[in-house]
Amino acid sequence: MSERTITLDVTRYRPHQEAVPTVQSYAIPFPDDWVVLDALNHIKDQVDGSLSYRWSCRMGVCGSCGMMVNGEPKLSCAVFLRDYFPRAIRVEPLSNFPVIRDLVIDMSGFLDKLKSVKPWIIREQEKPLSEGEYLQSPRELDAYQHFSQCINCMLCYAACPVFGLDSGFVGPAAIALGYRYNLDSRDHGTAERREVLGDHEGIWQCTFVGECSVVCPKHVDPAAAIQRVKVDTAKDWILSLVMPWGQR
Amino acid sequence: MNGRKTLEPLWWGLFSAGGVVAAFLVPIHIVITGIAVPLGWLPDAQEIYRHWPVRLYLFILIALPLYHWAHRFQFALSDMGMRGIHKPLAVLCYGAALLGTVIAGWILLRL
Amino acid sequence: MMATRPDPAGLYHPAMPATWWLRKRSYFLFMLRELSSVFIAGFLVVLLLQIAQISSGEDARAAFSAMLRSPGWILFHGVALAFAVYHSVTWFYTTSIVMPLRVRGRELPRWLFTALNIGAWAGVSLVILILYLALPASA
Amino acid sequence: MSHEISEHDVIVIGAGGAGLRAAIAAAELSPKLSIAVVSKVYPMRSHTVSAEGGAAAVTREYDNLDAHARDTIFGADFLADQDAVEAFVAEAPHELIQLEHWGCPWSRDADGRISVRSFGGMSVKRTLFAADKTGFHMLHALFQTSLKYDHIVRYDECFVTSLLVEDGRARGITNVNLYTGEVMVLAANAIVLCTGGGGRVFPFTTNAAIKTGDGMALAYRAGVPLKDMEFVQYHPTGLPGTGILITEASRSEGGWLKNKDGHRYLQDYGLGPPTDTPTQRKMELGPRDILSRCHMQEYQKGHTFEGPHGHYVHLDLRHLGQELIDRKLPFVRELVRNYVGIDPVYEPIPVRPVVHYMMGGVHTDMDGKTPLEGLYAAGETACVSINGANRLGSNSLTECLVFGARAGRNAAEYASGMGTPTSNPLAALARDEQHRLDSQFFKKEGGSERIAAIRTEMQHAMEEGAGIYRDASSMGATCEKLRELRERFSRIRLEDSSEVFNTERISALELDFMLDVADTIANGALLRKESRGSHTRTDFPSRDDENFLKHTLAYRTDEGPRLDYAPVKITRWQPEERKY
Ligand SMILES: Cc1cc2nc3c(=O)[nH]c(=O)nc-3n(C[C@H](O)[C@H](O)[C@H](O)COP(=O)(O)OP(=O)(O)OC[C@H]3O[C@@H](n4cnc5c(N)ncnc54)[C@H](O)[C@@H]3O)c2cc1C
Ligand code: SF4
Ligand code: F3S
Ligand code: FES
Repeated sequence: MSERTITLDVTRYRPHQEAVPTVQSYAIPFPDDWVVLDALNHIKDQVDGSLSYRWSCRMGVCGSCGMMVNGEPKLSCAVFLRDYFPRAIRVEPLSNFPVIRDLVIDMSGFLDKLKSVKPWIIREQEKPLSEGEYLQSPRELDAYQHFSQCINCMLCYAACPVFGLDSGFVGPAAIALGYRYNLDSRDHGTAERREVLGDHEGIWQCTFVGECSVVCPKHVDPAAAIQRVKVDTAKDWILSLVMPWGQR
Repeated sequence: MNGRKTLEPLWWGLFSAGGVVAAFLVPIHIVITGIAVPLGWLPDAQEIYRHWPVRLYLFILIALPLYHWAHRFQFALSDMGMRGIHKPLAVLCYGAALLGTVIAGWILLRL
Repeated sequence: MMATRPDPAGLYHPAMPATWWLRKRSYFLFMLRELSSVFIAGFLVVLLLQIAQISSGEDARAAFSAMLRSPGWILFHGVALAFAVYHSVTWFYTTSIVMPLRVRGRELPRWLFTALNIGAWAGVSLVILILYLALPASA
Repeated sequence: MSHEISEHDVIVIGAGGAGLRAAIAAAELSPKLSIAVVSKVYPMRSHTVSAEGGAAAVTREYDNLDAHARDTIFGADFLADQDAVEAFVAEAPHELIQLEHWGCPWSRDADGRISVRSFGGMSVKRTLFAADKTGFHMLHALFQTSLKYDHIVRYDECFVTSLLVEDGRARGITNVNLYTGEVMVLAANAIVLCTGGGGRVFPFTTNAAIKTGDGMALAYRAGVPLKDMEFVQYHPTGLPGTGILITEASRSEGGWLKNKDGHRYLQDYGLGPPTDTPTQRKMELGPRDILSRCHMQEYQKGHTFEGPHGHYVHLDLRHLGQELIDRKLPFVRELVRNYVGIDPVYEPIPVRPVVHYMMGGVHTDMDGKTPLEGLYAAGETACVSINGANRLGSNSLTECLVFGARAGRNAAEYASGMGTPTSNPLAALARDEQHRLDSQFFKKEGGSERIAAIRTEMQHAMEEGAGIYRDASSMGATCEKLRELRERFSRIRLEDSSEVFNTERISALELDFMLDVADTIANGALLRKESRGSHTRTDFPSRDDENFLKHTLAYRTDEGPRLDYAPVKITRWQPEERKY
């Protein structure tokens, strides 16, 4: 197989040793079918064992290998070196997040937010398991299915300027996952989730930049989820004005 | 914290309504009163503004997009680095839209 | 509950400059979309002022109309029109995302929804134009 | 240096399908219990996320528990414990419905019921699925559900380095907190190991980077035997080069395997006759061990394609049509488009056998209990055993649920009977472990061996000696090579001395574990002088029930594994010749 050499300019950051990140360049010979992650693994194994980054599945489903590749948030296991060659590739940690080390970002904030939107089935009345499954038609499944495809890769957060400006913003993936449960025919938790989704730091911060949906590798379309929650919330708000006695 | 107690659904609802009005109606009005009439391509027919249905229409045409502006403008400013003063900005912008609504109503009533 | 978190002291916090929207085309277009509201509102204020002149007498009215004929104001309206059209198109597209039309359970393709709206918009504009021309005659 | 000790009632190590299910089961037993979940990656990164095809359970009228049990035992080449299999098939439906109640987006039939599909070696359609991302959806449903229990305390990105055993009881663990580099000590009355498999001891595998057999090595070092480690499943359809899996579901939906002449070669190996629509247990729906061997024979006959990454055959989906592929196999299409650059709607997919699953693991009974008091295990890291010599596809996700729940519940019950853990004696054990880590890894000076070099050599040795076809001489060479690598490992060089997110250290610790795991595989294989399920020896080509209808148990000694054997439990299905 033909081998060419490409330059990777990788962001390095060693906490407690340096105040700001630096850039280190590596020239990497690569075969045609290598992804950016392969190059990083090559560096780690053969050139510089101190480079840190996260990865696991190398097939675009575990969500751990998100990085900025030439300024765009990407899964590094899903972008090919050949598509950037012969130019150098800039590899940086995902934007908008605090950096722990090299290419590793702090996403603990997201895990708090995820929990806050209650991403689990909430029911008024549980059906005993012995009575079997809740029936759900393919159409009812369709209603929420693509919002359930989120791999928590954080690319959308890296693309969202609102999150960049305000790390308190609940943000695209977490809202989409909350909405995914609202849309599930088995769920009764919409009102409960509204407390967080309908808060200022929830949907209302979003100015519909829409980049979150553009970069999402799983076509979750979080931008749509957020706007639709806005519509639902506004509708219910009006209803509660018109029928203040109504229990919704 | 309760979503129902903030006024954001109201402002967002008005913003959306304003956005629809602006999208469907405003361009042709710019063409008519801002370009075609001044350039003499169309007659200047301001007398129609006195019709009551037209006044109502004008009220909607003018007032709602003000909320659309207020909403977007205050967010744009805070996105451009004025996050610290987001609250006063919001008061100022929505306040201006409210004031604009009152003035528009007053002018259109007095025609 | 999470028992382990990064040590905050070691984290590097990148700062987002106020000019972030100049760094990427899509962000810039977003900002233009948001700022279109300023031109739309500006135009409507001018329209309102123009209407206000009607009750201030013929002289004031004529002076205002004359003012609008100046190249500066024509230019302003030209720019406002460009922004307004940009607003309309982006608005229809975003509406296709926010409130998709479902036909037999399937969402209408976004481009189609947008195209249909643009068609409706052209229709509405034409009706307004016709009314503008027809109403004075009927009065 | 003294360690602060965090006390919990139950510690679950691993947050994949088995670990999360165990944690929830323990949490549901009592809100008073404190359940720690320790994982080296965030839970949703666990390897369960990659599982594609589905999870088996009897949910339809036409099916019955005995049929599922028989298929499983037959597929296992009679090495499965039949009492465990019976418990497994009986609880499987309940567990999968439970997951449905927790929100898993199972694919549905028009009447709203959960859909089922065929799977290799299963006699009827009984595999539930969520498109071809079953593991992904299961893992996220479990993880998101686990968030609602406040008494589940997660230690994310913490790498467990040892089990602390005191007075013959598992009493706690040490783990490296990746964020700070410090060694933490957790104490509990019961510990559940759910650390997944170890496919990464081989060079070419469907397994994710994190699958390094840590839990097996942890138990092994704590004196617990590893069972049936010689049984390693090759999946017949991985992508050459990357090893990315093309799910068996692509064959159960009707895909064909073809050699370079376009011939559906499986019919030449007794799996025919070929039919246009799939027939259960025939042709492409045969079990994985047999299909992988057929591939190798085709290769030996010169009937395979040759590519930059070795020999391969074609998996042809073209006749299924775009509509079906998009509805039932969207992920296959996405993967093939991204990583091979072709569209399976129009072109056949190049595939070859690839290491996929470890039937063996930590020796447990049906309750998930290991011989070490207080230690439980479940999921791929455990060997109950229901998979025997060859696992049937779609049984392992279900296994994670059934035995995860059992282990979690039993551990919690055991722990609540024990009162508050007194953790003083652990301090000394923790000090020893800290010392070991410091001297061998963290503060190690000098050294010359590269981690990657040893790892690569180990992987190739395993493929050479413990691949699809095995014989005494190549296995002997592999065992020898492993001894050499173990020795060289003591001279590794670590370049990164920093404390925060030091992944080089983790790689070294993983390699340390993998060398142990590899050792048990190769030695177990060498001594099993028969062919059974996935273990095929050219020098002993037939099954030998007389001498080898028994489980291998590997115990750790300083000279390498000491092998012992335990009987297989037979209840209602007497061993017979395995023919499809
Ligand atoms: C590509 C692929 C497809 C598959 N498809 C199917 C299928 O369709 N049907 C089916 O039934 N089976 C399938 N399988 C098999 C099945 O997915 C696995 O056997 C199962 O998911 C294993 O789950 P687990 O919970 O045991 O382990 P994992 O999901 O691997 O989780 C292991 C956990 O342990 C943690 N861990 C490991 N070591 C340590 C340590 N030292 N310290 C701390 N934490 C640690 C990890 O962080 C992780 O959280 C597939 C497997 C692969 C590879
Ligand atoms: S919504 Fe998309 S981009 Fe965002 S975390 Fe989920 S998968 Fe990633
Ligand atoms: S990019 Fe951000 S602003 Fe909204 S639409 Fe997406 S969350
Ligand atoms: S490594 Fe799992 S998504 Fe890239």
